[in-house]
Amino acid sequence: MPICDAITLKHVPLTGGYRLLRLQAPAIAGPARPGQFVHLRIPGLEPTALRRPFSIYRAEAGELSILYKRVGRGTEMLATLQEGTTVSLMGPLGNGFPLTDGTTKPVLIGGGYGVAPLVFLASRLPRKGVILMGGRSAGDLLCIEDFEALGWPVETATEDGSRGTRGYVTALLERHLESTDAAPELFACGPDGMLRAVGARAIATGCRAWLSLDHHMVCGIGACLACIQKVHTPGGGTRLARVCKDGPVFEAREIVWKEPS
Amino acid sequence: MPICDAITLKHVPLTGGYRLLRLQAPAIAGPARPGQFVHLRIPGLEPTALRRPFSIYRAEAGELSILYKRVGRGTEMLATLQEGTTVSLMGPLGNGFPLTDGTTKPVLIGGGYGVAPLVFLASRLPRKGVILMGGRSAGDLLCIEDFEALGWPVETATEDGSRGTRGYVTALLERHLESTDAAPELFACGPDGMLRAVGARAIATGCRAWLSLDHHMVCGIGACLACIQKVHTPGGGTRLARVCKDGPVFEAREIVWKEPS
Amino acid sequence: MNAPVTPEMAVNVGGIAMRNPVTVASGTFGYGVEYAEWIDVRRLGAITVKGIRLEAWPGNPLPRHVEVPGGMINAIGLQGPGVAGFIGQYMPRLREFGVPVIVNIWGTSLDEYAEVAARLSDVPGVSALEINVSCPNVKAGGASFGTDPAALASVVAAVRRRTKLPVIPKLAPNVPAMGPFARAAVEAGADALSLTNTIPAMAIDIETRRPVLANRIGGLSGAAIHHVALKHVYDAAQAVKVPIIAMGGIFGAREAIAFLIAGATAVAVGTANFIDPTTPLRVIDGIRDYLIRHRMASVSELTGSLQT
Amino acid sequence: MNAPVTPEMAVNVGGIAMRNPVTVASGTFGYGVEYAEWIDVRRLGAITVKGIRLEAWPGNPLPRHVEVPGGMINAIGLQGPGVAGFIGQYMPRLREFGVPVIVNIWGTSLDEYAEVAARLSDVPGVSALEINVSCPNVKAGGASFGTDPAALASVVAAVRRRTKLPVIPKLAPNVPAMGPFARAAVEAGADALSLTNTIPAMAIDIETRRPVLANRIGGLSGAAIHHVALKHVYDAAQAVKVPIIAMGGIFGAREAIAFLIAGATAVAVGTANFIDPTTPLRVIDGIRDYLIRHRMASVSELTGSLQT
Ligand SMILES: Cc1cc2nc3c(=O)[nH]c(=O)nc-3n(C[C@H](O)[C@H](O)[C@H](O)COP(=O)(O)OP(=O)(O)OC[C@H]3O[C@@H](n4cnc5c(N)ncnc54)[C@H](O)[C@@H]3O)c2cc1C
Ligand SMILES: Cc1cc2nc3c(=O)[nH]c(=O)nc-3n(C[C@H](O)[C@H](O)[C@H](O)COP(=O)(O)OP(=O)(O)OC[C@H]3O[C@@H](n4cnc5c(N)ncnc54)[C@H](O)[C@@H]3O)c2cc1C
Ligand SMILES: Cc1cc2nc3c(=O)[nH]c(=O)nc-3n(C[C@H](O)[C@H](O)[C@H](O)COP(=O)(O)O)c2cc1C
Ligand SMILES: Cc1cc2nc3c(=O)[nH]c(=O)nc-3n(C[C@H](O)[C@H](O)[C@H](O)COP(=O)(O)O)c2cc1C
Ligand code: FES
Ligand code: FES
Repeated sequence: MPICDAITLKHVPLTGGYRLLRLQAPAIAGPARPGQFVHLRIPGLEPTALRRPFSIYRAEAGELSILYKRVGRGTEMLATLQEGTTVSLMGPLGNGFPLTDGTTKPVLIGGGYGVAPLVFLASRLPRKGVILMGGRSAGDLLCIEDFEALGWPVETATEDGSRGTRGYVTALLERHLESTDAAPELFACGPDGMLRAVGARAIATGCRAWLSLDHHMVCGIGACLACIQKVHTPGGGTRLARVCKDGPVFEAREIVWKEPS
Repeated sequence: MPICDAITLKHVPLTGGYRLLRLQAPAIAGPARPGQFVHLRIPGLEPTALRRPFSIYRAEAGELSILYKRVGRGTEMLATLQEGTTVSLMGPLGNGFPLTDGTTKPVLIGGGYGVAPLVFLASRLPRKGVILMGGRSAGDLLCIEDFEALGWPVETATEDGSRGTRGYVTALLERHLESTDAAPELFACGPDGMLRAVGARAIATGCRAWLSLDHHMVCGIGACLACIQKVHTPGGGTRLARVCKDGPVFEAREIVWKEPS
Repeated sequence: MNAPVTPEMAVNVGGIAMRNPVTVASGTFGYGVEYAEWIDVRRLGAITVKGIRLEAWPGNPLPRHVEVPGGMINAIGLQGPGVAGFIGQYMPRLREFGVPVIVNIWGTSLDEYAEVAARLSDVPGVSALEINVSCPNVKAGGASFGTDPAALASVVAAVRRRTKLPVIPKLAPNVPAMGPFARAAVEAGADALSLTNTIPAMAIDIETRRPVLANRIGGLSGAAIHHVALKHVYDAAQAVKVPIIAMGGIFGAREAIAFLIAGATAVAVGTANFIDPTTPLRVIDGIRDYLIRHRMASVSELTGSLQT
Repeated sequence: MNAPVTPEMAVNVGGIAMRNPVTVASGTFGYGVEYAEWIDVRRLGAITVKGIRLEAWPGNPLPRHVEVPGGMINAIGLQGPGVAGFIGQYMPRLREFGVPVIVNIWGTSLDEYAEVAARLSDVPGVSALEINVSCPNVKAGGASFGTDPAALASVVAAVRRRTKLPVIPKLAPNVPAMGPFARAAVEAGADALSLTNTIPAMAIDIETRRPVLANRIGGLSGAAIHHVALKHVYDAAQAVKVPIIAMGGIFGAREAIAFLIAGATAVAVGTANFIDPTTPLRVIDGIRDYLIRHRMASVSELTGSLQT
């Protein structure tokens, strides 16, 4: 698989401290599937710094984009990246979301930067669905126009009520599952707590939920075992899956949640 | 003494891979004397990287300039510094050259970036003299216009003969000492071999030679003892002087040269 | 005296014939197959796989790593499929690469070490056993086998008795001086030495006032440990004559060459694989370029060439 | 429950009353007077001066240092003016600062350690003796006093017998486990412990194939060693009850606070002084801010507060 030196085409701030980074990376953009990620070496960090994983937000015509939030020293440094600069990327990594066969109605649930892979997913799913989006406040709601441009209805919830329903995105999900007749299939990416809630709801409802986990990573390719997740095996046992290689997407029933500590 | 956050006013390439960096640093520029140096923290190196010492090339009207050559990872990184960026400086450090009383004729001998402090010196000495300048080739001869603007004659030597006399600057010195009637006083800054030769010649001739040593430094202020030089004491013994604090300028007779290894 | 255009890169490490002196450090290259999707692993001098004990082992809870200045601290906890799992799941693929395979083994008792060694001894494609002694000696109350020369010797001897493969103890860096350990290992039958492993370290989240790693303690690797490892390699090379595989903070040919000059016969790239998977190949090329530039006919001229 | 606006910063380290828990690491702050031109040294909790032996000592030839990733390696070689020189040249000035002075002492025999301690014992302004045991024991063939618990105990006991000042052995990091050393030191009479010193390391110039340092071997300090030191401090704090002065890679309040949480009572800023002389003051302010933010009444609440 390719390790690419990608040129930064565009790098712009969005709302709420998020940024959009567009890179020229045909070798990765070509084969990329929704839910996969790239492992990015951040220019300006010391040469011995680890790579950082970011979901693929868009991949078309040789271009690959990510959406990210400044949260620590790597993303702070990334935010200073000049257009024209070269960035080393490994990818596309991970399994990605299943693209389903069109018999179920996709319900996408995203929080914060978790909506990034869902935009890519919405663009590739065989059937339109709905996106339920949550965040602390209006600034954390990203990519609404992207979904609208794809013809997907967007429902929003913010914790502070500054846009959409006040509360968590999972409340939107509750309401949605109660009111819909179509067989829903859930696709979620966001904070751990949200994923757990979505997974629990899916199991209770009897629908499938594809959850993209956000574990800290080192190698990103399945070699170091830093990112393991205990999952059920078909035989009734469990095994330690690697989120970077066997995931990041798992069906809710597979995951053995650890006790909240 | 001040540790300044100095703003980069101008940063331009010169010939031969040298660069000029002009900084706004009134607290250091004010008290600075020729032969003193600043200890500079290079932005872009990891925050734990050591400072680098650079001679003061100019200090006037609150501005301080250095001339430097790209030789390693620190100066490579320094070369990417954008105008407007802030740089942490400690200084002015070291003893500097004596400004003499005008009874001797100053003969300045410089090689490579060693001419930088000599420009500053020429601008402050009470009496005009001559500058003998050496380098590998024409591109290594710096600041000729500076000396000419100060009304100092410039004699040059290059190893490849691309400008001035072919050979070492010390050959110019030989000739100069033979032909002059005035009581010369030497001021030299440059590679170790040049300093040794100048010192030996001064001792043989019976004139004084002020040599600015270029030892690797850590603290730059006399605390760590990384930069010591064995020197003779007036009593006939020796002591370990700190080049950063007790130097970098020593009179040729003080220095106990170690055997060339 | 013209130096050859292509210097000799092959080395023999205690019986392992390597086409060049560059392998990978155990635990940083999975079981070889993972990075085979990314680089041409057939170019490596050898492949060293992650630590294997007798039975499958789950390793530590998460978080298992933290990034720190100049490197990382890991507490993966030696998760692995056990000997049988390793042989079944990975050896077929590894054999196809046609590269010597060094299997890193561990146990919590002398018997376990010996048993793992015996089971791997006749497996086709396995070229040598690297003995990880930086793991707790359960009988001795959890102290590590690697930090007492006598305990080290007992592990090496136990493994030695049960295998004809080259035996390569991998020494721990958190010792006052490497000499006594190197000598103890060689006297007990080591064919070569690997050094060093990670340095025990700890990270604390000052906001929560908890250890960052679930295991509390982990091992520091990366650039931060290179110069410590270099001293250990030098000391070991002064103490014994067997070949040394050196590792610790190799990020390019520069560090690898320093290790060779200090006395190593081969080198292993570890943490750098995570950051740039092409590092081992860059190191191979860089060593070759260095030999050409310095007009050396063979990499063996570099080994122990330090002028002091 | 309102936390006080100004938390209590004073600590007592084995008898040294410090107005705050921040001192400087021996050898990185000269004799106090050098940095007095740059920062207000009267704000420090204590000043720890460079290692002193009986007679003046020239140290090592140049080069004495090399910059490496995450830090530096130094082989200054303990250059110093000897006890009499130190007392005459530096103590008058140091006394004026009104800050406790910790004198770092060393020797190459037990007698020398003891003699240095005795001579400093009644010097006004000297508050404590930090014993550097990471130097060669000439009688024992150059092995370090600091890497054998029995040798360590003998040095501590020898010094203890000749002084009434607080005795603070400074432990070496290149040991398998800190517990036995901490216990040996305390049983021999240590009032507090300093840890850690630099980690032995080496650098090679691959072009000349020579060691970079004239002394061949030096000590690694700086960010690279912080997490190794942190583990040692934690282990020592688990092993003994005496106060600990922690050092190794403190570049700001973050590392200092981690040391305190791990069990240190005070901290020392070393290599960072060279890069930013205001570091110790930033650390003092940063600890105070942290205490306020976390509503802690005293820095002593932080000491050993690790949740495990
Ligand atoms: C599969 C996957 C996809 C991701 N997609 C995105 C995305 O599209 N947009 C986005 O903004 N972020 C995404 N993240 C999270 C992103 O990797 C982290 O925000 C980033 O690594 C933080 O780096 P830092 O240096 O700024 O933070 P620091 O906290 O300083 O990083 C320290 C270390 O922790 C790791 N780390 C910190 N936070 C996270 C996190 N939330 N998840 C994983 N590792 C973390 C870093 O990689 C680094 O090794 C994704 C993570 C994963 C695992
Ligand atoms: C008093 C004094 C004045 C100086 N004035 C100038 C000047 O005006 N212009 C200029 O270009 N250079 C000057 N130098 C040399 C300058 O400090 C080095 O070129 C610079 O430190 C190299 O850093 P680097 O990271 O690029 O090189 P690297 O070789 O990567 O540096 C590694 C280490 O070696 C040290 N080092 C490397 N070369 C030298 C050297 N020649 N002298 C001292 N330390 C060195 C660095 O400071 C650093 O700690 C002066 C040195 C001294 C001691
Ligand atoms: C994530 C990780 C896992 C490791 N696992 C093992 C292991 O299973 N067995 C072993 O002997 N060493 C293991 N090591 C140590 C490395 O093999 C190597 O000795 C060490 O990392 C130093 O080299 P480096 O600085 O190049 O990484 C591991 C290191 C890392 C970083
Ligand atoms: C240049 C230098 C000189 C040192 N000199 C001494 C010394 O004389 N005595 C001593 O006990 N430790 C000495 N040390 C060790 C430091 O006191 C400290 O223990 C070590 O550097 C770790 O702290 P740091 O990482 O903050 O530098 C020296 C360290 C450096 C970098
Ligand atoms: S990050 Fe290495 S196995 Fe997943
Ligand atoms: S550089 Fe520290 S004493 Fe000169």
